[in-house]
Amino acid sequence: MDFSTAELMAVTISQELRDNDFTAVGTASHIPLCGIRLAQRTHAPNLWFVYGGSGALNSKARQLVEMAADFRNLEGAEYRTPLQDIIDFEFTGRFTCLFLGGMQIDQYGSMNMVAIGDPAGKHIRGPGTVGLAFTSTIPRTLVYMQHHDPRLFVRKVDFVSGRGHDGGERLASYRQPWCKGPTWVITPLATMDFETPDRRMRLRSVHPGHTVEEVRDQTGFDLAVTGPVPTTEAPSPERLKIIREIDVDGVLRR
Amino acid sequence: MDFSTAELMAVTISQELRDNDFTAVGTASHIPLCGIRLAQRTHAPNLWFVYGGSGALNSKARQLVEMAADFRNLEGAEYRTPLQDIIDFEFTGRFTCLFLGGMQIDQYGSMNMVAIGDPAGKHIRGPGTVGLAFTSTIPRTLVYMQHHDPRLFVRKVDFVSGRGHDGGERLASYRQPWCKGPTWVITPLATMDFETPDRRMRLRSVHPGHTVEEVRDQTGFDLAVTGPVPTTEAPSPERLKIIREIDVDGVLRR
Amino acid sequence: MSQRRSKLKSAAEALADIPDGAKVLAAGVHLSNTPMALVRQLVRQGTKSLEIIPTPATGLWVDMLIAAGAVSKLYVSYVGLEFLGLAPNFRRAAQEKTLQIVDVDEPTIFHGLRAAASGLPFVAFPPFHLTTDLPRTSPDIYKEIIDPFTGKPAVAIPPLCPDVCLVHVARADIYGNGVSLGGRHMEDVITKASRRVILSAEEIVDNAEICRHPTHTTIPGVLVDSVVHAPFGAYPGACPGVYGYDRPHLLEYNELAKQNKTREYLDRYVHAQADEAMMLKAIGAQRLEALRNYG
Amino acid sequence: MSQRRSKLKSAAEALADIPDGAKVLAAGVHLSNTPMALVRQLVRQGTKSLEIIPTPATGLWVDMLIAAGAVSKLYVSYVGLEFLGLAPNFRRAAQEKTLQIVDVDEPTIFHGLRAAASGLPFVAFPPFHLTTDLPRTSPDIYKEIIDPFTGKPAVAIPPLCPDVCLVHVARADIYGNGVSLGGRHMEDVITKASRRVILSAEEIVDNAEICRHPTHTTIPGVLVDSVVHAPFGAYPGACPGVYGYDRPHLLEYNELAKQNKTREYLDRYVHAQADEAMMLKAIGAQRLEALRNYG
Repeated sequence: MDFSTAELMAVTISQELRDNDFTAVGTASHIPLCGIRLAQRTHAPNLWFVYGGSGALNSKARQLVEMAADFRNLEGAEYRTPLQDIIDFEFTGRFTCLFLGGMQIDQYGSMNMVAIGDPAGKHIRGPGTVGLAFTSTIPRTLVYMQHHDPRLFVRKVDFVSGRGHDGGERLASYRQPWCKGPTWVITPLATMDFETPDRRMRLRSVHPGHTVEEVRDQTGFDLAVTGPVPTTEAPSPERLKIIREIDVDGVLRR
Repeated sequence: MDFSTAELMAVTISQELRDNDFTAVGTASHIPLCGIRLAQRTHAPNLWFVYGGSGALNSKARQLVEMAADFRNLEGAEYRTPLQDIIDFEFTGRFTCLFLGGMQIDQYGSMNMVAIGDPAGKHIRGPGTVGLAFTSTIPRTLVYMQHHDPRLFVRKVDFVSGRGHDGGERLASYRQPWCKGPTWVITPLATMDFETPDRRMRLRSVHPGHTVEEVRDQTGFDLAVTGPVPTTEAPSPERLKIIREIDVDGVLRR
Repeated sequence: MSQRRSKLKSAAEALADIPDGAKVLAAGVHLSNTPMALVRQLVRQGTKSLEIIPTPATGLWVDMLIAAGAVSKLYVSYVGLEFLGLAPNFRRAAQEKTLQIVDVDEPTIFHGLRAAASGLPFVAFPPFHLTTDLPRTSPDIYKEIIDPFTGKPAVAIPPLCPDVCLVHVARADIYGNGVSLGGRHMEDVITKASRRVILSAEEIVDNAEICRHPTHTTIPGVLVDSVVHAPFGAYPGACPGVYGYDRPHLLEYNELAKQNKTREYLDRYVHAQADEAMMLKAIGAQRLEALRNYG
Repeated sequence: MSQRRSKLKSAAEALADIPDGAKVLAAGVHLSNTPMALVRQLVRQGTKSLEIIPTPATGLWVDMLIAAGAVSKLYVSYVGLEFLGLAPNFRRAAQEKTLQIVDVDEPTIFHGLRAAASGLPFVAFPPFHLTTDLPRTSPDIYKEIIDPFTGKPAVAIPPLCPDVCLVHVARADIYGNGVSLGGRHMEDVITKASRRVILSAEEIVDNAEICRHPTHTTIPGVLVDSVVHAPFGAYPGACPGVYGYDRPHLLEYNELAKQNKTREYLDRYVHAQADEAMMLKAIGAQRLEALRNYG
């Protein structure tokens, strides 16, 4: 069965989620959103999620809208989560995982949304840190990147909006005790984790049609490879069917 | 026209309130409540008030109920104030005045709701401090006492739940800058203020049928008297009529 | 594909593993929306040595648990029976020093719970509590500190973290989404502050009904561990929008409590009734239904 | 007997005395419920040197005020145009250093406003911000302190106190009681945190209608200074439960902004239109009404 990269990513994301997870998505998150709703309809019926600025808890919106804050996402929701609750769920680790990303990510999973270059000097300005500091409060940070190239995957970020695994003992002591930091990364090319002794980014699977070499070429640092790298599992027809019920307008196939 | 002491107190309270005041009443507050609603219907149409644990803002409940937290008080209200808001209004001085009282009050207006005697030793236990510390945050604390006798009006309270004017410079510096502390007292016998050079309780008016001597006898400290003491103004027929529309069951006449 | 799990349990099942010594909070303000069915079940099962963190204005449930010998420590802002006056068992226990009392006040309980709800290490107050005797008698709660931005004095108070909270609402679904008809008092803060949340509801409704009005839900199910169907679960107090309080019954409680005979009350209405269904039968359907004609 | 005072004013009257240099916050999240009619009036009247405290996720109004030359200082958590990408005028001003930027984040803005709303001198966070570069670049906002209860490190952040906030709702009465149909995002915190509150509403309703459902009111009038009747007051953004956003109009804004021609946009839609009624006429009634058929 034919599928798009976005559909593959959504299905792969769903399999990374667990029953009883509590999560949220923000702007530009069609792919994680479809993954979440697929998980709810397959192996994770007890997963709860908040849909961005709309505050919809467990939205059942009939169509994928382009703005997470769209009030149409309240359709079929169970609660209108105010920002107060969202921030409390972040601080206290009640959200078991969150989808975060950035304009730069480095080999230890630190992310940057503030500036490429020196913010005090010449730089390219980003939208701001928003919730990236929560990489140090959320049990599992799942990194979702819409692109995979050496300008995004850099050796060292120019500004630490959210810290990865390169903080040493002192910075690790500032993390909430339940927090594991970034644990997983998905891009249009591959999935990665941080399962090396020094917690560096490691290739976990390469999406169908791509190669290990290609992924390493598109990564601006030495991406760890330990042993043979499997191909990311293609979506089953059952899962694709559900994804297309959620994504009724075919946004993920554009 | 005939009126009860409770009705006299309610009308007198209404005249102490100003247009644009923002206030609240708690438990056992029929008399202040009637005073507030009378003020809204006469000289203070822009007064706002929260009715105790019901959270009703500007309640228009048809009957006086015995519990401030009664949800029937939400009838005709404009908003359901959660406790979060009430406490924020207290801290920030948005409530311009509050009706507070205690099981003891002393000559400088300090009040006690914790214990008569030594809480670490032999004592009579009170219900607890609740909101009395707000005498140091609210612009004007209006003291409402249901009785007037030497056991309530004491030289010095056994426990300071809320501070009056006896703190000295250091304690005064802990007050919010907009806070004037207790400014006015009403009892079944008289009204009092703290308009002496050393901010001691001073007799302001004696209710009809009572005398200065009687009030001083019923006060456990030397109640200041400066000049002739007027009689508290009797309620006008117009005001009594409105009070009895609010207090339709005649609770204040029992 | 697996099924979504129901959280519906009996009161006995829901409360079974609350250990002796747990920190317990029952929501509600005065005699409104207090989860009395759950509190009675706590008495029935004989849980002991509880540390009670009450809401800032409450009494009946605390007074009853004290009479049942279930309380060893109590935070106090206001513990009383509202229009009925003081809480007799609380007063007696305080005077006889049979429990540890920590005197605090309304903002301290509220902000202490909010700190727990928000994951904050402590809360900085303006220094006005220093004008009272509370920091002297509760030195573990009030610490004078310096505001790092202004250099001025401030007061730090610690988070208050209940192990379990009990909350009553008008309606809930089996996943824990609850609707209080009288709006929120501070149930949002309480449920986030507590490690476990046990929700009782007058009525269990379909999830589809909840989903029709997501902005009406006052407690999101994601915070709730157990749902208990408890008709008249706030009795003898009121459930906003559903029924009023039972005044004669409250007077009966108060009279017995004043005479130090709350044991008689508990024997009659709690211990003699194996569960809440029997308790309600003992009160009588006609009497209960009459409470719905309120206002 | 005196009459209760109406707070209803024109946008020009309501905003007239906002001085240059004021700290301003416009509520809303992304393109939802942002008080654009009031923001356009700020542009029309040429207020300057504003210090902007935005909500944690916003952009259009900030980008527009920057293009109008009205902003001198800006707190940033997320400033962008959501699905349209970055906010071009913000990016340009940041890179060219024509305004002062204070980099913070979502919880810092939220808790800073909540501290102002609650009258707290500062807020103590767990120390996780120390793992980021924010304390280094915004040292006035993040101060390392010691938790007096545990001796462990914590981070203090200051209150954020807007001089004035602008808020848009679906319905309001002339006394300022407002109802947002999409529920609350953080308007409760914003309105309590601000010295002055200016409320715009799609529809002005009778006070009696508000009083029928007190639990539906999301903003109590006691906090509100002025009420402005502003149909399509969130345009070109969405007003939850009333209308959706105007996508082609947003694209037009974005294209001009990317080309550094926002002046053209402002001339056409703001300066050339003496007020909002004329602005809406310029957009066209048919086009506006079509936005109501949303979803």
